Amino acid sequence: MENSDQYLTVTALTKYIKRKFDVDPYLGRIYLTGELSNFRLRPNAHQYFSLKDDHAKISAIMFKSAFEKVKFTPEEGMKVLVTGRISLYEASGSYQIYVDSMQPDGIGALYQAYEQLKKKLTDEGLFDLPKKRLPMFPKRIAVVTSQSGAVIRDIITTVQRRFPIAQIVLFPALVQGDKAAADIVKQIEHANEIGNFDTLIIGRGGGSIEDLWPFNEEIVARAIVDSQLPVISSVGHETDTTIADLVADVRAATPTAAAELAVPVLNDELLKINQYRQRLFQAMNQTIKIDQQKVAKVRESYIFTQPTRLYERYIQNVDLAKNRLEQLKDGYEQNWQQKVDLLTNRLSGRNIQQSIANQQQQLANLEVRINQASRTIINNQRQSTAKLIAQLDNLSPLKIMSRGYSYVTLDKEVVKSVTQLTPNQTIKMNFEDGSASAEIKEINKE
Amino acid sequence: MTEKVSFEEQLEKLQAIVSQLEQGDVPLEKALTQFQDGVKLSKQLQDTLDNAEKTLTKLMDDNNQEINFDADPKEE
Amino acid sequence: MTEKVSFEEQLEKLQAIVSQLEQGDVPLEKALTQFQDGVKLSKQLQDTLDNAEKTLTKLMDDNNQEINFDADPKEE
Amino acid sequence: MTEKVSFEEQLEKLQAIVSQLEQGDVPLEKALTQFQDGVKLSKQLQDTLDNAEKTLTKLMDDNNQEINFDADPKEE
Amino acid sequence: MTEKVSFEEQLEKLQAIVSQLEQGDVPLEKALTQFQDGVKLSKQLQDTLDNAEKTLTKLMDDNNQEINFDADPKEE
Amino acid sequence: MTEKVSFEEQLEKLQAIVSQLEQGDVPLEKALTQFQDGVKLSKQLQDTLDNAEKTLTKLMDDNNQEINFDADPKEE
Amino acid sequence: MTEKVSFEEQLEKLQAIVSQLEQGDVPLEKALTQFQDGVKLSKQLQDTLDNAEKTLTKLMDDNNQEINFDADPKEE
Repeated sequence: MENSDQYLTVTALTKYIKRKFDVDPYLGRIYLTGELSNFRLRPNAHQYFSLKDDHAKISAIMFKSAFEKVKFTPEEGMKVLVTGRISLYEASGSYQIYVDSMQPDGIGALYQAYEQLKKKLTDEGLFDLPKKRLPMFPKRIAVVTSQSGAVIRDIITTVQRRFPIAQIVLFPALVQGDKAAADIVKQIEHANEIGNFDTLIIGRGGGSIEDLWPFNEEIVARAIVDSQLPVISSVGHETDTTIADLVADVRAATPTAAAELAVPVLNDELLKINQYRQRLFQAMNQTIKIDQQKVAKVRESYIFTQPTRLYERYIQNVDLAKNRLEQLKDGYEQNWQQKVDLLTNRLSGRNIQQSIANQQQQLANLEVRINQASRTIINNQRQSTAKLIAQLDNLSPLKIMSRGYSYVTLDKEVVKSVTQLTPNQTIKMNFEDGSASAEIKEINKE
Repeated sequence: MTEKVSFEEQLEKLQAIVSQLEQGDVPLEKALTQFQDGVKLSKQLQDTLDNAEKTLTKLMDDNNQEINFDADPKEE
Repeated sequence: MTEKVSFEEQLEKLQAIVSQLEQGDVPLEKALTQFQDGVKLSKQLQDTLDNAEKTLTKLMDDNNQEINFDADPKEE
Repeated sequence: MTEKVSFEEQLEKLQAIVSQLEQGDVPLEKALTQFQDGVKLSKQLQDTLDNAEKTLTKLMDDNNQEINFDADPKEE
Repeated sequence: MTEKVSFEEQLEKLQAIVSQLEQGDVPLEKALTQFQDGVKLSKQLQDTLDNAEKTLTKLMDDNNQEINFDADPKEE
Repeated sequence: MTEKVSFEEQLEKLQAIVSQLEQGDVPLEKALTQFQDGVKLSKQLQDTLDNAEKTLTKLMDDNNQEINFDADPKEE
Repeated sequence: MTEKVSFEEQLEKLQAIVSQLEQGDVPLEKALTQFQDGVKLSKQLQDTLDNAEKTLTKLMDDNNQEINFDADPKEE
């Protein structure tokens, strides 16, 4: 009361009334149930709405900081349970409830929040994002979990049993309570920032939905989604499915299962590598054998086993032709020789010989005949001549002289008369057997 | 472990080589090369696994220091 | 060993030559040339196989590997 | 061995000569020429075949030697 | 051996002579001349034939010799 | 031997002479001349025949020799 | 032998002489002359005939001699 007037200022009165609200032990923290009215979500701001029931209505304000913790999205007409305090807003003179927390009435608020987040993330497609593949042979595994829980022990045990060469690095985190979500997110990001990890396991043991709630927080979900490292999530028991499980790349029912998913069995892998090598040798051996068989098969062809067959038929052909040529040579020679022999044999001088003999015969004959004919002619003439000579002989005048006649010739003239004579003439007296000379002594003419 | 090619990639390569060779239709020279590569890979892989040391679990503190972590056998 | 021509190509060539020669209608001079080529190819193939086998054996020895080479592996 | 004329062509020629001679009635001088040609051809053919045989035998020997005693395979 | 007149023409000539002589009505001198011609022809034919045979036999012998003792084949 | 007049013509002449002489009415001197001619002709004919026979015999010998002893053919 | 007068003319002359002498009325002188002529003629005729015969015989002898001893044939 700064003013001594009996009249109070509105401000003074209002302050007074406000004080009455503020110091009232009941109104300082009340639990109120009602329906949301005039609710219009103002993103990233204080929320102004009313709560009402059938008969009454109260204005409500929820500051941004408090509203951020609401795990579900309030809607008009929704029945809600709120906690808060009643106070007066001096500027409007209206009293209102300052809501600290709000959860849905009826079904569990956490469940509601879970369903709402799941729906939201589903709508965003977060669950459908491609899952990252887990490296089969992680060198370094980051584990975000409680430092003291059984989870890390189970994981360590399993990894050492299976694949002791993998380095496990624990990123200790609160896994329960209001700070847990932020802590988990921080460690997920931390592991990602360091970067030299192959796999990230987040996990905690079983518990109530409240216990597991951090893993249903949107920030955790988004941290998992944003993680560059593939995330194995193992939260609660197998029946519990947290949002973290849904967005993680792999979900494991138990921490042991998570470790088994994260690492192989070293001896198995060594064995496998050995087997691969063995298979390599066998496959190579087989390949060589098959190729050897192929080559051997080709080599078995008679082309290689009996290459002479390549030209044998030619040998026969050539030999045949050659033999035929030789036979033909003999044939031709014989034929020619026969022809020549035949003609040479037929070329006989016998005809000519015969002819000569005939001619000689004929010639001899002609000689005989010419001889005879000639002799005949001579003989005939001789006869004719002889006959004439005989006749002449008979007629010879000398024959008369043999009877004593003689004749006188003078100078070869027969002297027929004495008148032809003169004395002393020498005359010739011719006798038959000779002549005599005489001299005319006298002439006596008669 | 190799630098660029991860163990897993090498293993996959080895598996691929084995598969291919076992299918039998790889030309001989290529098969031989692959075979040699495969054997080499398998050796490398084996060496990698054989030579890797067993590790102790570490705890990453807020200062990015890895400190030895003794799993406390305490129930939650 | 040849550089460019693969074992399979050589084998095919060899098979083609043998087929042609087996058909018997290759002129003599050409047949001779082909036969020569064939022998050469077959030698090269054998060399390739021998080398492959050597490589295999050596690698096996190096690896102390023992394979039961199924003495009679019939494929195909 | 002739360059341009193939073994088969020579063989055909020889066979043609033989056929002609076999029909008979080839005049002496022509027959002589044909016989001479024939003998010459047959000689050439024989030479070709002999060379072929020698070549093949050598090739096969070389090849077999290599196959049988491939303990000492030579690189090409 | 004659240059222009073939063996067969000579043979025909001889044949004509023989036929004429065999008919027997050839005048003596002509018959003699023909006979002389015939004998000469026959001798020439025989000579031609002998030469031909010698040539052929030599050809064939050379060829066979080469076939039998082809240890020393001569290039043509 | 006569050049122009053939054996047969001479023979005919001789025959004509003989015929004429045989008819007997040839004057003596003419007969004598004819006789002389005849004898001369006959002698010539005889010579001709003798020569023919000699020639023939030689030729026939040659021919037979050729047939029988052609082992030693003489070049012409 | 007479030159101009043939044997037959002489014979005729002789015959004429004989005929004339036979008629008997030839004067002695003439008869003597004729007779003498006749004797002369007859002598001549006789001579002619003798010569003819001698010639004939000689020719025949020569000829026969030639036929019989033609070992030494003389060319004409």
